[in-house]
Amino acid sequence: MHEWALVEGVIATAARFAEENGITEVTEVVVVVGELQQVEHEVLEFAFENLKTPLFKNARFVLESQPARFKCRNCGNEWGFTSEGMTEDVSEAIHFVPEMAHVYIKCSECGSPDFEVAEGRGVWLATIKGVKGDE
Amino acid sequence: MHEWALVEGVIATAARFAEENGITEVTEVVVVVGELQQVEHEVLEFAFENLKTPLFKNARFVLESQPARFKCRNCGNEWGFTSEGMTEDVSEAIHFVPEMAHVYIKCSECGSPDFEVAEGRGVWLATIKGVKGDE
Amino acid sequence: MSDPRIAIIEKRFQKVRRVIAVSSGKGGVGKSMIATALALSLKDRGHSVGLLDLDFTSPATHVILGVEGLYPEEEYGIVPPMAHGLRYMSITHYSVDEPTPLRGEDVSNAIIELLAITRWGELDCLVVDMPPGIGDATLDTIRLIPSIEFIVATTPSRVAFQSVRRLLVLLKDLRVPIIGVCENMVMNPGGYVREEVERLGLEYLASVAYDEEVEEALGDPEALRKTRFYKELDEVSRRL
Amino acid sequence: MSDPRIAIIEKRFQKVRRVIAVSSGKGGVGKSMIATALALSLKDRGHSVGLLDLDFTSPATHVILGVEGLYPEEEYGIVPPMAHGLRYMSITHYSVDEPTPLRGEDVSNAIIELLAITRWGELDCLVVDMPPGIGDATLDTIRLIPSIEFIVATTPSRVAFQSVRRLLVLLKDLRVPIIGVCENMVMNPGGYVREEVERLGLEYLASVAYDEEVEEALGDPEALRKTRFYKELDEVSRRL
Ligand SMILES: Nc1ncnc2c1ncn2[C@@H]1O[C@H](COP(=O)(O)OP(=O)(O)O)[C@@H](O)[C@H]1O
Ligand SMILES: Nc1ncnc2c1ncn2[C@@H]1O[C@H](COP(=O)(O)OP(=O)(O)O)[C@@H](O)[C@H]1O
Ligand SMILES: [Mg+2]
Ligand SMILES: [Mg+2]
Ligand SMILES: [Mg+2]
Ligand SMILES: [Mg+2]
Ligand code: NI
Ligand code: NI
Ligand SMILES: [Zn+2]
Ligand SMILES: [Zn+2]
Repeated sequence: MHEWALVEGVIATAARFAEENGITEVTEVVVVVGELQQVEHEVLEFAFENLKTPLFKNARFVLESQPARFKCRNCGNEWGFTSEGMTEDVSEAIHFVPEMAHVYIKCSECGSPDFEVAEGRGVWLATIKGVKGDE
Repeated sequence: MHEWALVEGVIATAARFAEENGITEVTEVVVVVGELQQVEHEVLEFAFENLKTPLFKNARFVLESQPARFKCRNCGNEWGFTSEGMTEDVSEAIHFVPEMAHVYIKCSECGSPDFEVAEGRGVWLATIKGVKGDE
Repeated sequence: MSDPRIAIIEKRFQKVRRVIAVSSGKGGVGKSMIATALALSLKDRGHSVGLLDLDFTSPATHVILGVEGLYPEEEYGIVPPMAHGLRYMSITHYSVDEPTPLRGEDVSNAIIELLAITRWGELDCLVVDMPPGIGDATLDTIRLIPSIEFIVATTPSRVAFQSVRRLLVLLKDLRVPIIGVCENMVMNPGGYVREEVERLGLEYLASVAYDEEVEEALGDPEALRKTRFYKELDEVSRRL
Repeated sequence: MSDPRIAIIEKRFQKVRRVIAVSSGKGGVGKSMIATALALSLKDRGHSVGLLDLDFTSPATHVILGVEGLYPEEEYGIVPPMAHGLRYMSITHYSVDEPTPLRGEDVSNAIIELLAITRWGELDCLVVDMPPGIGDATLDTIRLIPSIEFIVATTPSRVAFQSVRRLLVLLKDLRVPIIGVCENMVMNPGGYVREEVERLGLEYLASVAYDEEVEEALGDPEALRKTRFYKELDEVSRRL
């Protein structure tokens, strides 16, 4: 349910963008959902339906998944995310604060926690489409 | 003259890359020189001529300037670098450690030192070209 | 296109009347002790108070409060658990006692995440325990938390105050409100810190004595309340 | 394509026999005092010694050494100036006493720059004064400085040792050599720190007493050499 908080952010950001660009009706909002944070797409969609303001009345809410990619700063190794073998506590910690990955995940080659989350960290507003007031 | 230290790095990095890729003769090294660090192109060239190993015997040493661009994290303002009005001490400090920019330069809009050096920080090895041993 | 978390942070602080960061250029000057004591004494005075520990690599407020196994509730965001009457948020809810090797970029990201998803509800005051120095955490709280105010802690040592002076100059340059400077662990009162602070045009809030009982009281707010340290901080909180 | 500075760092340390980082999970435990005293006493013992201050947001060694206006020479890189017989490198050569608001990324970049361009020459030992916590500076020195070893400082306080334990666990996990733990500012000897350190399989290097004279000796290495503090550190350096 902290997905609601993230969707509130998406709507606030999209609304601000719309206002700054004279968009009076949003037709599409594309959100990239990074795998690391393990958010539920259904919950995001449900939250969007419930939180949307009239500006988004006819907006399509598109979710695109992005796999998480880690790149080790120590040895250069790149690898992906799997929640296999993770306890529920750990998985939850990463769900709320994806940076907890550095506490619980180590480089699969050299064991270092000093890696970059190159892709797929969390929720990201990719594009919005809409109709301008004077169109 | 600390340009020599940077060129040592360029040569070591290019040599490592050549070795890893089976390159036995380097024909071109392109180095991007960020404006912020204010390094002398002539000194870089002179250092390259003096430090180059046989691997670089016939290599062209190409320097490309990149203007420095700052982007304020506080207000979003983007602006460029000018050493105008800077004392020699400050200019030297930034020459040696470009991060000193955050000590001596402020956002031209809001006065914040919390800006990103989006481009043009320092010396960067862009590309190398060469001939493979088996060619 | 953009980070959807930033735009929602302001709303999260809509019903938080004051945000007070306890900060210092220097480590080990008592930021966490002061932040915790201030939060508790504001609460004792009948205010609704939150405590946010932003020192991710050396969190201390959970040790001072003596809490363990707390966990936020997930409800349209996350709702911080209560600890001794405070709405209490700390990375240790998630990291427990594991090392948290975070680069600045990660610290920044984690702070933005916490500020975006934490629902403080209605608070008279949120006290923020800061990490030492002038890095990502300091720059982000200044940038992101609306109308944050600073209390800056120092010890009487010249080494400490040198760093603290740097922070004070920066906050002044940025026009961030500074409530004042709290000198802590004073053994011989009457040093030069008050003078230096007043020369900067800032308020010297208190000279808090070195108090042996503080160590004994770690983990036990009831014992902490009985110390001289707490009484001196209570006097500061009374004047806030 | 790539950062040309990384590849040259190893060469810069070719003639440096030992690199010892003085570190701690916690701020204000005496890292800078210990690093400076160790460097001076190794030098007094006839070794050639360097001192590198990597605590960019609260540098302290220049205050402890009492040096000002030093400037590195530019000569095929930069050559650190001498300070009281030590090859001495600090960001304050460039920032003087201005605030240095650096994010982690900047800290990392500045460390890489310094490591790449500084020519230490031949040294028996380089002592590195680290910032507190487990952030960019700690991760980069581990990653970039060949065969670096750690001395970890703590105070007797449980709040400090909690953070220090996290750092020790991390260093152990990463198989970084730990020379041992130095307990500092001890007022009542015989606490639990030695026990905890030995339980981790690590060496407890010394119990260094709280010494009022340290503050008086700031800025004056001659005075520092006469303190009990210095003598206790000298004993540690003798065994290195
Ligand atoms: N007034 C005081 N008297 C005695 N000890 C104190 C006092 N204030 C803080 N301490 C102790 O000093 C150490 C550092 O305090 P802490 O609050 O963790 O500092 P910081 O958050 O600035 O790193 C802790 O061991 C703490 O218990
Ligand atoms: N053994 C000691 N006795 C008394 N004061 C000390 C001792 N060690 C350090 N100090 C003082 O404690 C403070 C913190 O020391 P410092 O070396 O700056 O710590 P750090 O580098 O860990 O932040 C300084 O004011 C210093 O003078
Ligand atoms: Mg603290
Ligand atoms: Mg554990
Ligand atoms: Mg220090
Ligand atoms: Mg000045
Ligand atoms: Ni959730
Ligand atoms: Ni130069
Ligand atoms: Zn690795
Ligand atoms: Zn700005």
